[in-house]
Formats: sequence, C-alpha cells, structure tokens
Amino acid sequence: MEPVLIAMLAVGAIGLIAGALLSIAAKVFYVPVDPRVGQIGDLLPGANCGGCGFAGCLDLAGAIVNGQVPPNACRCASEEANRRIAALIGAALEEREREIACIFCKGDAAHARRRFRYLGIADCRAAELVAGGDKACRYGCLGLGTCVAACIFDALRMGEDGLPVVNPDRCTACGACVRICPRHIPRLVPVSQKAIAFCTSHDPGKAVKEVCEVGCIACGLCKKVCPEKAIEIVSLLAVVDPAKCTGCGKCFEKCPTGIIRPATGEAPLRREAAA
Amino acid sequence: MAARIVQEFTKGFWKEIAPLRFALGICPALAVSTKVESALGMGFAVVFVLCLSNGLVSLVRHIVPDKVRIAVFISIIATAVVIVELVMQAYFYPLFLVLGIWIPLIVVNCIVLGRAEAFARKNPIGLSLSDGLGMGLGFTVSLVVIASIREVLGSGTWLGIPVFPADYPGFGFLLRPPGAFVIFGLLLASMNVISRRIEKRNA
Amino acid sequence: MQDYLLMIVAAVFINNIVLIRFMGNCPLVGVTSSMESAFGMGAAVVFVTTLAGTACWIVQRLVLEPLGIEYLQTLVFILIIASLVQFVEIVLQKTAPPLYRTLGIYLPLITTNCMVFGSSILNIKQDHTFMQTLVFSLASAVGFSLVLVFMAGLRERMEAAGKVPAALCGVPITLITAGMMGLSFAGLLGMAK
Amino acid sequence: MTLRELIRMIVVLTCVTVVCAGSLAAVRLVTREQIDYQQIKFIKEPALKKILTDYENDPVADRIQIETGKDARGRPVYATLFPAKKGGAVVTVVLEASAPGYGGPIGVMVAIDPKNDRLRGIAVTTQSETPGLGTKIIDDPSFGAQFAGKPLSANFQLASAGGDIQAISGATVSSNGVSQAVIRAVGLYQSVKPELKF
Repeated sequence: MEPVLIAMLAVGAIGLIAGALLSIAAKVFYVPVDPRVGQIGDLLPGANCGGCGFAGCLDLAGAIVNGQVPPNACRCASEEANRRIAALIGAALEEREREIACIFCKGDAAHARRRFRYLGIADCRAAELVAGGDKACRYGCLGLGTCVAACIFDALRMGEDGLPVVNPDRCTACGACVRICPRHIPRLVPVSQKAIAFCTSHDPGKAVKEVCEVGCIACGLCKKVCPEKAIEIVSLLAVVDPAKCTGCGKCFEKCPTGIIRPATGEAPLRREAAA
Repeated sequence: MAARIVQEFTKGFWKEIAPLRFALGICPALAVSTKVESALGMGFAVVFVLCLSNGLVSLVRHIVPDKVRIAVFISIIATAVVIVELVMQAYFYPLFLVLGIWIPLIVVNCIVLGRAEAFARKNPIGLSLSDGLGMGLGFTVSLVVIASIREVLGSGTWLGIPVFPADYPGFGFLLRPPGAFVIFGLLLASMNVISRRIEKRNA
Repeated sequence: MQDYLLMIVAAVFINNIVLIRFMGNCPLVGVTSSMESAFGMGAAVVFVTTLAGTACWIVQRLVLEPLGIEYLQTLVFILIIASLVQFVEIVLQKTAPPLYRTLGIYLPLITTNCMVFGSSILNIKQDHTFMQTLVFSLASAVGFSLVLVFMAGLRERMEAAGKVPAALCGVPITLITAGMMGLSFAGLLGMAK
Repeated sequence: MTLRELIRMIVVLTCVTVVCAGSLAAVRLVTREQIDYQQIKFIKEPALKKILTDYENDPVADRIQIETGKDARGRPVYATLFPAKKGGAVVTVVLEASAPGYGGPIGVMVAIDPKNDRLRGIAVTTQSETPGLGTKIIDDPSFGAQFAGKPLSANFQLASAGGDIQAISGATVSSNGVSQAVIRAVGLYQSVKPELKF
C-alpha cells in the first residue's frame, strides 16, 4: 500500500502546487478583461482580415472598448452589427458612408503597351521587382491578380481583358487589395461617388500617350467643363472631389481618352464609341 | 440513439479520418510507420487511450471548472497513457522497445486531446466511447496503410513476411525520415484526388 | 565548451527534432502559411521548451527519482508543461502585453506540441546534466523554429508561383517539401553523433 | 474570479491528480513483477542462452536477488543471480559484472558450477570496443574459452600482470576489461555464496 500512497501524495502535491501557483498568478497578474471585448468580438465578422489595421477581430474589439477607434471601425461588419456594437459601449454611431474598392486603371491588353514579355512568378509584387514590371506605363495595373488572391470575400475576379473586376455587392472595403497592390491601383471610394478618373499616372501627357491609349494626359478639359468645379489636376492627374460632383456627366463626354467615367456601371470607352 | 452511435463510430474511417483529413497526429504516424507491426501496436495503444480518455472525460464533464479543464483532461489522458505503457512493458516488451518514446508521446497526440475537447466534453458516455473507438481505429488504419507502403517497398516484407523475391534490394529512402514525409504527402494528395472524384460524381 | 557546441550543432541540424525525430509536425503544417506566424510560433516554442525542459529535469531529479516513482514521469511532466504554459500566458498578459499579443495565440497550441514534451523526456533518457538540459532544450527548439521559418518561406514562394498541382496544394506539398528538407539536413549526418 | 471559484479549481485539480496517481500506482503494483521479468528476459536471455546449454527451468523466472549494499542515495543495490536447474538441482549459477574496457564498460556474464566452484564459461553481453580489434574478445572464441573449467581460486589477471589469461595481441585493454569483469563477478559470487541455499 505504501508505494501507492507515496505516488498519490507526490503527484497530488505537484497538482496542488501547480493549481495554487496558477490561481495566485491569476490573482496577482490579474488583467481586467472587459467582458464587452468578448461580446464585441462575437459581433465582428471573425474573418481576421486585418482591414482595420489591428492584428485580428479580437484585437479590434479591445481597441473599440478602449475608445481608441470608433465602434464602426470594422469595414466589413454589417450595419446591424455596427449598431449593436455601438449600443454595447454606449456610443452614438456616427454615420459613415459605405465604400467599395475601384480599380484605378483602364489600361488593358488592347490599350496599354508592354515593354517585354513577363514569364516569371504570376504575382504583381514579383513582376514589379523585375525591371519595374512588363507594362510600359510605370503606374498601370500589372494584371497578374495579386489583389484577386488577396480578397477573402471573393469580391474580385480577373476580367478577360487582364484587369481585375470588383463585385460591388461583395466588396466590404476591407482594404486588403489596396494594401497588397505594389502600384496602389485598387482604391476605396464612397459608393455614392458619381465620376472617377480611372488613371493613376503622374506622367506628362506626351509620355502617357506613348505607353497607353487610355491614360490621363492632364489636358485639363474636364476641369474646364465641370460646372461644379469638382475636378482638379493634381500633379498631372485629374482628381474628382466626390463632395462636389453631381454626376452631370459633362466630363465623360469631354475627356479625350475617356477615362473619366461613372464610378459604377460601365460606359463605353470614348474611342470605341467614336468608332 | 443506436444509429447515432454507429454514425459517430463510422465517421472516423473516411469522412473525418484524423491524420489524413486534418493532418492531426502525424508525428507518430510518420515515426512508427517503418513496420506494419509497430504501426499496429501504436494504433491499438491509441485506440485504448482514446476510449479510456473519452469515456472518463465524458463522465467528469459536469464537475470540472472551465479554467482547469485542459489540465484535468490532460491528466486523465496521461493516466491512460501510463497504463498502456505499463501493460505494454509487462506483456509486449519487444513492442515497447520498438515504440520507445512514442508511447509517452501519445499524451500530446493532437487527436486525443482534440477529441476530448471537441467531442467527449459535450456528449454522453455512449457516444463518446463510440467516437473514441472510431477515431482510434481510423488512426490505426491510416498508420497501417502508410506502414504497408513503407514496409513493402522499403524492405520487401509485410508484417515480416517476404513479398518480393529474396534479391529485392529494398528502397531504403522510404525507411528513412525524409521518405516518410514524402510518402505521407503523396498519400494525402491521392486522397484529395479520390475525394474530389467522388464529389464530382455525386454532384 | 566543445561538447556543448557539438550538442547544439547536433540538435539544431543533424538530429533535427522536426525532420529527423518527427516531433512537432502539427505546427509544421499548421502555422507555416505565413512567415509572421512561423516566427511567432518559433519564438513561443523556444521560450516554453527551455523553461519546461529545465523544470521537468528538476522535478525528475528532486522528486521522482528520490521517491522511486519514475513511472509517473509522463503524468507529472505533462502536468508541469500544461501549468507552465498557462502560467506564462497569465504572466505575459500582465507584464508584457505587446509580447503577449504576438505570442499569445500560439501558447495554447504548445501544450499539445510533442516537441516540448518530447525534448523534456529526451533530456532524462539521455541522462543530461542540468547545463546539458538547458543547452539541449534550447538547441532543439531553435532547430524547430528554424525549420518552421524555412518552411514558411518556401510555402510563401510556392503560393506566389501558383504552380503547385491542385491535388498537392496545402498539406501534401508541405509534407513533401519537409521530406526534401530532411534529405538536405541528412547531408550533415556524420558531423556529430 | 471569486475565492470560492479559486478553491474549487485547486480542489478539483488536486483530486484528479491524486486519483490518477493512485490508480497508476495500483496498476504499477500489479504489473511490476511482470515488467521486471520481461526487462531481464529480453536483455539477458540471449546471453544466458549462449553460455547455458543443459538446463530445464527458466533461469530468468527463478532469478535470485541479493542485496549487496546501498548506493549514494541510500537505496539498496541488488546482485541478480540466474540459477539453471536440471532434475530439480541447481547445476549452474550465472551472474553478470562489468569493468571498463577501451571504448566503455564491458559487461560479462559468468557461469559458475556451484558444486565444484569452477567456471563453466563466460559471455560478453555489452561492449563498445573498436570493431576488428577490441571486438576480438567476442569474435575470437579461444579467448573466452581460456576461462572455462578454471577453478574460482585461479588467478584471472592477464599473464602480463602475473595471471593465467593470455591477452589478445593488439587488444590488451579490452582483454583486461574482460578479465577484470570476470574477477568482479567471481568476487561477487564469493561474497553472496553464504546466502545461497540450493
């Protein structure tokens, strides 16, 4: 019987010490965890997409409770969830317009020139490293679909013309594509924005014309024609101010390369319309 | 109820066969699969541990506080493992020598704690036992499959019985650690292909 | 000193705990999809293994052997490791929140990591002294992290290339890569026992 | 967390570990004999078979353990003797001893005829000598054969040290290890002999 007793006492003692140590540690090193962190975490989508800039949904939940960020900081959560989160921490929900990602380049295979044939790893980041990519335009979309792979909401697909296409219904504006693109082609815009200049090239008009038929040549016609003064030429690139734009459509007709267009819904390229 | 028990038992063989589907418990699956004999021994040891731990965890599931849950479960599992260790040492000593450190390592086999956490903690004892038995046998089957490939091709025998003519040189690579990884990877790949075929046919 | 150096080289490269001893394969598959998580897991494992290895050694020598209950080794060691992991988690959360945020999510995974438990047992099996235990645990864990980081790097590249056949995607290609890596590690065999 | 919860946590954990340890100790108690038997059988039996030829019992099951002293931690140290019986009478007693060789300890099993106090033969069980040189202590049967038939009172030192044993040329250290192990085994046998009753 004695060996049994020794074993029971020894292991029991180890168990007791371990248990006691843990309990003491739990008391001494007690970190008050707000129960609301868990509750908010449950309301968040749980995709851990990182679109909010935090390490994961729970991390964001902690930040929301601490008041570092507004309760609707998650771009992916539904409005219902945002309202309930706001109710939980007793803050008024400040209305913010939904955003979606837009691809700021129209230079597809038919309209943009390539400098060489790229046969390397099918990833824009890799292509960018090889002599700055195969596109002659150093601002344009490389079209290898890195953003498509990065989208965990299945809102992006690769179009037949070699440019990514956004599905506005699925896009949650998490910003994953915005961050991963080496050329910052996808950008977030408010859903209500009516006109967009779909180009990111800061090159002068002549240089743009040499490499791409559908780039902003900074001619300034759009600026002149806009009755609301909503368009500015910022370092050789037309930029539409969504707050002023009424969507009258005058610039669509005037733009010589046809890159200023309605944000949603496809309008024919000017060249094609003319042909 | 009976149907449920059968269902929990059979899922362990194809639908949720642990090492091949979830890549759980692959450490022992790689380490003791050089011979069919040791694979069988390891498999049955795991079956026993899984049944015992699932049963006991299911019995104490209402009295264990949540915070010490893991510690309690792991103590129960460790007890089952030490029982296996002692019994194997007493009655199957050669097998004990072959399996060596992998017997105590059953404690940290992800399948065992995984089943306790995911299943036995929430289900009555009957279901837990049948789940443990099914999962354990599924593990045994996967082990034996890998071991068969490795033993037959590697040393030209199956369960010690020669299957190739005596001058078969043996594919030594398969008996070494890197060979285990490669065989296991290829097995998983073929499993993927088969599953996809079945899905396509059903669709 | 030379002995310790030899021991480190042996534990990190030659008898690598993941590729040759087959321990800790679950995280090799589970947390190597990105470099960041591989680093996090590796750091957490190095920390816990060293701590657990020495704690287990002390208990073995001061409690189990004098009382003649070595057969309870498995039970006692896993208890120590489980409590230690939880203890580290609690302490880190309070004293080093940034560290906790990076390592925290990997800590629960470590309790059932055979590499921590396995290296603790190996220490006893190979009759190490206290210093040897310390060095061996640390070196094994470093070897583990090294393989984890290598694997994460390779997987990131393979994923970017996108040329892996569909059937091999994910776990199968990881295992086959591990096999190839094991082969190259095996090239170092004979450098030390 | 309230104090009550804390206490409940500790109590449950302690109870579980105590019950686990208790049941394990019980299993250990039941299997202990069998484990000892198995361990000795699988490690010693091949060597036993080598030096014992004519016997009817299971020397491992009939083994005799005699306390010979205490180790540094105060635990008893046992000498294990394997008696081989024929027709109910002990014809040979086998025991093992080891001595340092060239590459590490050399373990030697020695078979003794208890009636005539003579060596029946020796067998090397464990060794890590240089292959091809030191391993001649096993590979060269004439070396081991020198011991057979000698009375226990013989001088088992090497000839170079004034004894009766011819060392293998080129493997003096290994040969010396074997002969020292035999001397130890014989000494052990002499010291426990009074306690043996056949």
